[in-house]
Amino acid sequence: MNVIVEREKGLLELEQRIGDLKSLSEQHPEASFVNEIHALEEKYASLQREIFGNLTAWQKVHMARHPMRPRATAFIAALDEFVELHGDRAFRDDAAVIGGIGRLGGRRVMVLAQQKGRDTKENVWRNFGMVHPEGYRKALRLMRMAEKFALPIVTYIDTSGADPGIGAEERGQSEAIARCILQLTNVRVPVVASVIGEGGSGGALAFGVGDRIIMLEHAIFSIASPEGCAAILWKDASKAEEAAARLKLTAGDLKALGIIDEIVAEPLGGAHRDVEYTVASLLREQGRALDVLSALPIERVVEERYAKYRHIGSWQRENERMVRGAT
Amino acid sequence: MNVIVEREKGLLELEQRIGDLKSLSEQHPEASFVNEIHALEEKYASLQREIFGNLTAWQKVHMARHPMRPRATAFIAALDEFVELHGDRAFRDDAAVIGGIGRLGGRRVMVLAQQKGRDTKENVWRNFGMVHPEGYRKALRLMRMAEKFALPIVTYIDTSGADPGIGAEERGQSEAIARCILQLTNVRVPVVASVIGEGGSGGALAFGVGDRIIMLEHAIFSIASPEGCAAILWKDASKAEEAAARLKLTAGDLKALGIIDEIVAEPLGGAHRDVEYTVASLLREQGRALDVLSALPIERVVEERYAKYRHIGSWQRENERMVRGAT
Amino acid sequence: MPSVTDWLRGRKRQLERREPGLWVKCPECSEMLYRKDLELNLLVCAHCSHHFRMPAIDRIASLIDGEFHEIAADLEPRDPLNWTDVKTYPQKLAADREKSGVIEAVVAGFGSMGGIDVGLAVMDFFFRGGTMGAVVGEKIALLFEESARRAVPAIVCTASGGARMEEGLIALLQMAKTSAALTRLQAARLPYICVLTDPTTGGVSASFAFDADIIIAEPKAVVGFAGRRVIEQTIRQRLPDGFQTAEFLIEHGHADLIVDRHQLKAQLIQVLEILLPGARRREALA
Amino acid sequence: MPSVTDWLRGRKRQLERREPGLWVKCPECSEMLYRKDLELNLLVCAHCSHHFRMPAIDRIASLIDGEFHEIAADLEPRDPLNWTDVKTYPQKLAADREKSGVIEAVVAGFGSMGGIDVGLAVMDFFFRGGTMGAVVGEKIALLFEESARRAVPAIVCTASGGARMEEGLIALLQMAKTSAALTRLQAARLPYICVLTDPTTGGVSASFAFDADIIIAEPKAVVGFAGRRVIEQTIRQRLPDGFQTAEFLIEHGHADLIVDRHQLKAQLIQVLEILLPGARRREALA
Ligand SMILES: [Zn+2]
Ligand SMILES: [Zn+2]
Repeated sequence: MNVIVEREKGLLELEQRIGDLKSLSEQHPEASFVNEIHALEEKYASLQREIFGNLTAWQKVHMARHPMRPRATAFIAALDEFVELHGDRAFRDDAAVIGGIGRLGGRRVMVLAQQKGRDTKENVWRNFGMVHPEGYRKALRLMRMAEKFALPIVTYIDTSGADPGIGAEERGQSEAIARCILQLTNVRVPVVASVIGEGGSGGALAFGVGDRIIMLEHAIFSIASPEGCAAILWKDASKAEEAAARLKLTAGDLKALGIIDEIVAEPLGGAHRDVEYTVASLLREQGRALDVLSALPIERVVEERYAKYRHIGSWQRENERMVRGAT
Repeated sequence: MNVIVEREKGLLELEQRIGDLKSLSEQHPEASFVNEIHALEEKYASLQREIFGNLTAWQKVHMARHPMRPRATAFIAALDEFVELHGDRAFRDDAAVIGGIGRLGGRRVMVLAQQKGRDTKENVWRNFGMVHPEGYRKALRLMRMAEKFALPIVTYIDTSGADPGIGAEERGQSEAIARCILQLTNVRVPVVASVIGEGGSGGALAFGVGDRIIMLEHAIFSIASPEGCAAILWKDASKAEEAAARLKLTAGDLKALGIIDEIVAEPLGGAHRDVEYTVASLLREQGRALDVLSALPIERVVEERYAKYRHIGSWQRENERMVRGAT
Repeated sequence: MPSVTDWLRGRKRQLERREPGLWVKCPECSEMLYRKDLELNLLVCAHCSHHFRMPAIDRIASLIDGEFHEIAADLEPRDPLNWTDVKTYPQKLAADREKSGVIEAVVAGFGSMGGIDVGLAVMDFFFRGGTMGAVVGEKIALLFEESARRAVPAIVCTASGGARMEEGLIALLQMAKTSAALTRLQAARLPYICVLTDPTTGGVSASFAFDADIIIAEPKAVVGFAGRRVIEQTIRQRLPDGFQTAEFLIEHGHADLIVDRHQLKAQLIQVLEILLPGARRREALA
Repeated sequence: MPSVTDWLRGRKRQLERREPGLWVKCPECSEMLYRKDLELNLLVCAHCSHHFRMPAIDRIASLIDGEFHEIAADLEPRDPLNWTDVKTYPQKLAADREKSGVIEAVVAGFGSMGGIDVGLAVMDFFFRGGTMGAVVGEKIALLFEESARRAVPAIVCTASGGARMEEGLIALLQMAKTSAALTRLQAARLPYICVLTDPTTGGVSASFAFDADIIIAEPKAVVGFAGRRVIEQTIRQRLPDGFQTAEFLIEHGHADLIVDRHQLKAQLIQVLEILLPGARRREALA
């Protein structure tokens, strides 16, 4: 069960009661419910702050997986223009990836997005946002097209990770992910990547290498799912909550580590509480990043991207450890 | 039934009788069979000249399809070195294509070959030399590798054509063939293509664009199989022999049309009568072509290749026809 | 419908002779359609949206803003193999010129589309089944080269039974000729869009058609390398419905999008405007 | 076996302590093997050819002619996430240093192979399951950059459980770091050969491993992205035998060739001699 959905229940009940009271007061203007409504609204606001004011890593994991969370399609729908381009030209069109050309606030862009479904039927079609090799290969084809036509690349990341299935291994998902990452490290157009929900493992990174990495406030970006991590390290999946905390997978943690560039605030209660606001905020931030990058010579953009990735991760010399006596 | 195999039967009988007589004369040195042997040998030689001295197009089609005809592996085996490289990196390794790096008379080369089987089992494995999309994609990968490492490309063509099956269409053989042709038209290394057996349709052309096109004397290179052509134009596959003659698919016809560059002579009776000689002859010719091309700047090689293909096929102006009164 | 040049009008008059009947039966829904209405509806059935095969001239008129400057208009095939089957090759060509109103299976030239200068070649299935011989190859190659020279995108609408048998290997090698010319356009980083229309098979599908940057297919268009009958004879079973259709192409990853004929011009303009950094537009005439 | 540098000899002595038993049981054929014989046979079972997992140091000794000049030898991880699970990250690292005789999961450097100068990195599964953190990423990146600078080919022998959990997203991003560095080698058109050894999975397989020009796999090596157990738990069925093995890779088109460990050095030399126009060879020492 999603812990955020659980915690929302009380809120939704209150919302319902406030709504009922409001329509009652409209039907009976003679009776005054002003005080009652006010009291409930105060209670609602304080409960909301209590629940959402300071989410733990584990709660953010569930926020990122919230069934009502806006999908990539919500952001794509807000572009000025979008023409979806299908297919890897070899095997299949993967519905877990939406790719195409369009305009973001007037700017020409190539869009590459990972798309989860909203209901069971769409999730089966979209493979729950788990990209198959042909989805990465579609993305790779479009990255090359973006380079050919000097279209900056904008990505939306929302996947629990690569597909753990037979077909994905048979058709070489390792190679497919590797080629996307390689291409993004030196594609000669600006790349702005945004994590909007779950950014899981290599599957996310295939769309997550760029000049600016933006995360929604409650999105996560992680080497592995907390459950997977706990299973590996503690041999105990129930330690997932502890793993989530240790993995430093929240936007705040990753900004502090210097790995991501921007955090886009979500409405109190999460992106799904005000999709329009969330979408507009992220698009504004993406547009800003594109403007900064487009003003630079592309050689410099690619060089700075190289330097950035080249310097991720620090180390010490053997003798430093010896001196400090650390073991 | 293969018409060449039919015609060979009398020859093989004579061969047998000569052999028998020779071993008899070894066992019985007292009896002299010299005259008998000599007579049979004369008969054999004259029959051979009669059968093979002037093959029709239709007979050459059957020679090209002869079950004992040397396959690409015979030529590859005669290279100084060969390291087979497998796979398209996406779907499957296609056994109808053998690709790899090696040395031809000391020269570094990338080899791309279409391979038919020798027996039923090998033919099932090799798909009778009909290349699947992943076979073309393996070849495409290796063409790019050849360009990266400045390895001249040597191809061996021996296919009845592309695979007329469901999977081949599902996985986009049109696109796969198109990409190979496109790549060969401007790959920045010399390309020497050789038709060793059947050169059928687009499937052959995917390996058949290059700076020098060499054909074995009895190989064919055709827009379609004579049977297919007859079925389309006469609605009558039994007109295949006539179609073969009209299609100008023999090495001699194509040299006269200026479409191929060299013809390598086969032993009387066909390549399979002396595989070693045939292989050595073709490799020598390929080596010569490589030496000529390698001595030129690659820009010039690619330009000349462009000019060559750009000028294949002539036309007339509408008014020329009007003037001549042709309809 | 946008205006066409005198040349096109002349050709169109020729065409009007080709099928005198006033009514046409839709092969998909069997509805009887009034020819004039059908042509005004871009040869799309008003009842079931079936896309009829479209002559090159109608296609050009439906896509180009105004004037269309045809290139290599007067090229005609020679008869390199002295071909005869039931008829001679020149006899067949003459009959097809008469029937189709075009003098070869492709019409190529330059014009503007929503104010964007483009090179456009349209194949005509009514001429020798849209097959590619030396002249088709030449015109397509010229289109690519000339588009590169003018720095404009190229669009090709395909409709073809493949390479033209009567020109033998010379026809097959047009696959290489057109591909070679395409590399000029690619080197100039100019967009090349292919519109696959019913049917596109053989040597055309396996060369410039699938080399495009963006591949658009008309609804239900049949596109593939091997013909349906050949495959059925080989595998000895009936192919599933929808095999090798535009929808099949999308499912299997081979085309970018399916566009209804009524939206085609607008869709092409939109794609070009996004792909071209500062789309070289003339004052829109459409 | 070829001679090794003092450094390697020193490390090797350290290693000799690691498993004191004289006899080893082959997990494939259950034959009892005398450890000394097994090591002389490059850790390949003489009975069934089972390839045992090979420590980086033995691998280097088996491939390099003579001296091996290690780079970044003294780099050690920091603890960026202050990680603790059942132990702290520094505790785990210390234990693995002791156990494996190496100070990180990859050893990288330069030497010659049949007289050809090469960059070589070898991963060591006995250190943290060959997982990639910042130090592994750094050494691989340095290898690519430095190979490009020296104009020599690079060879990487992989053995890895993927990105290292204890370094979190920093570890995952080493996939991008190593890929970025690889582009330098590619731009210089120098060969990069990857040798996949048992096991190679996760973030290593999905980055530099499968970006190689030539991909060689050791017989029966398990290579894939997702682990076998994870897949079986997800699809709720047992995977077929041979799934994700080297032979599976060849069948599905993902590897160029399978090479027995005894032929590996000769095969690498042959490939390099063909790929390099005028192989920069030193006097062969092997
Ligand atoms: Zn209809
Ligand atoms: Zn054993």
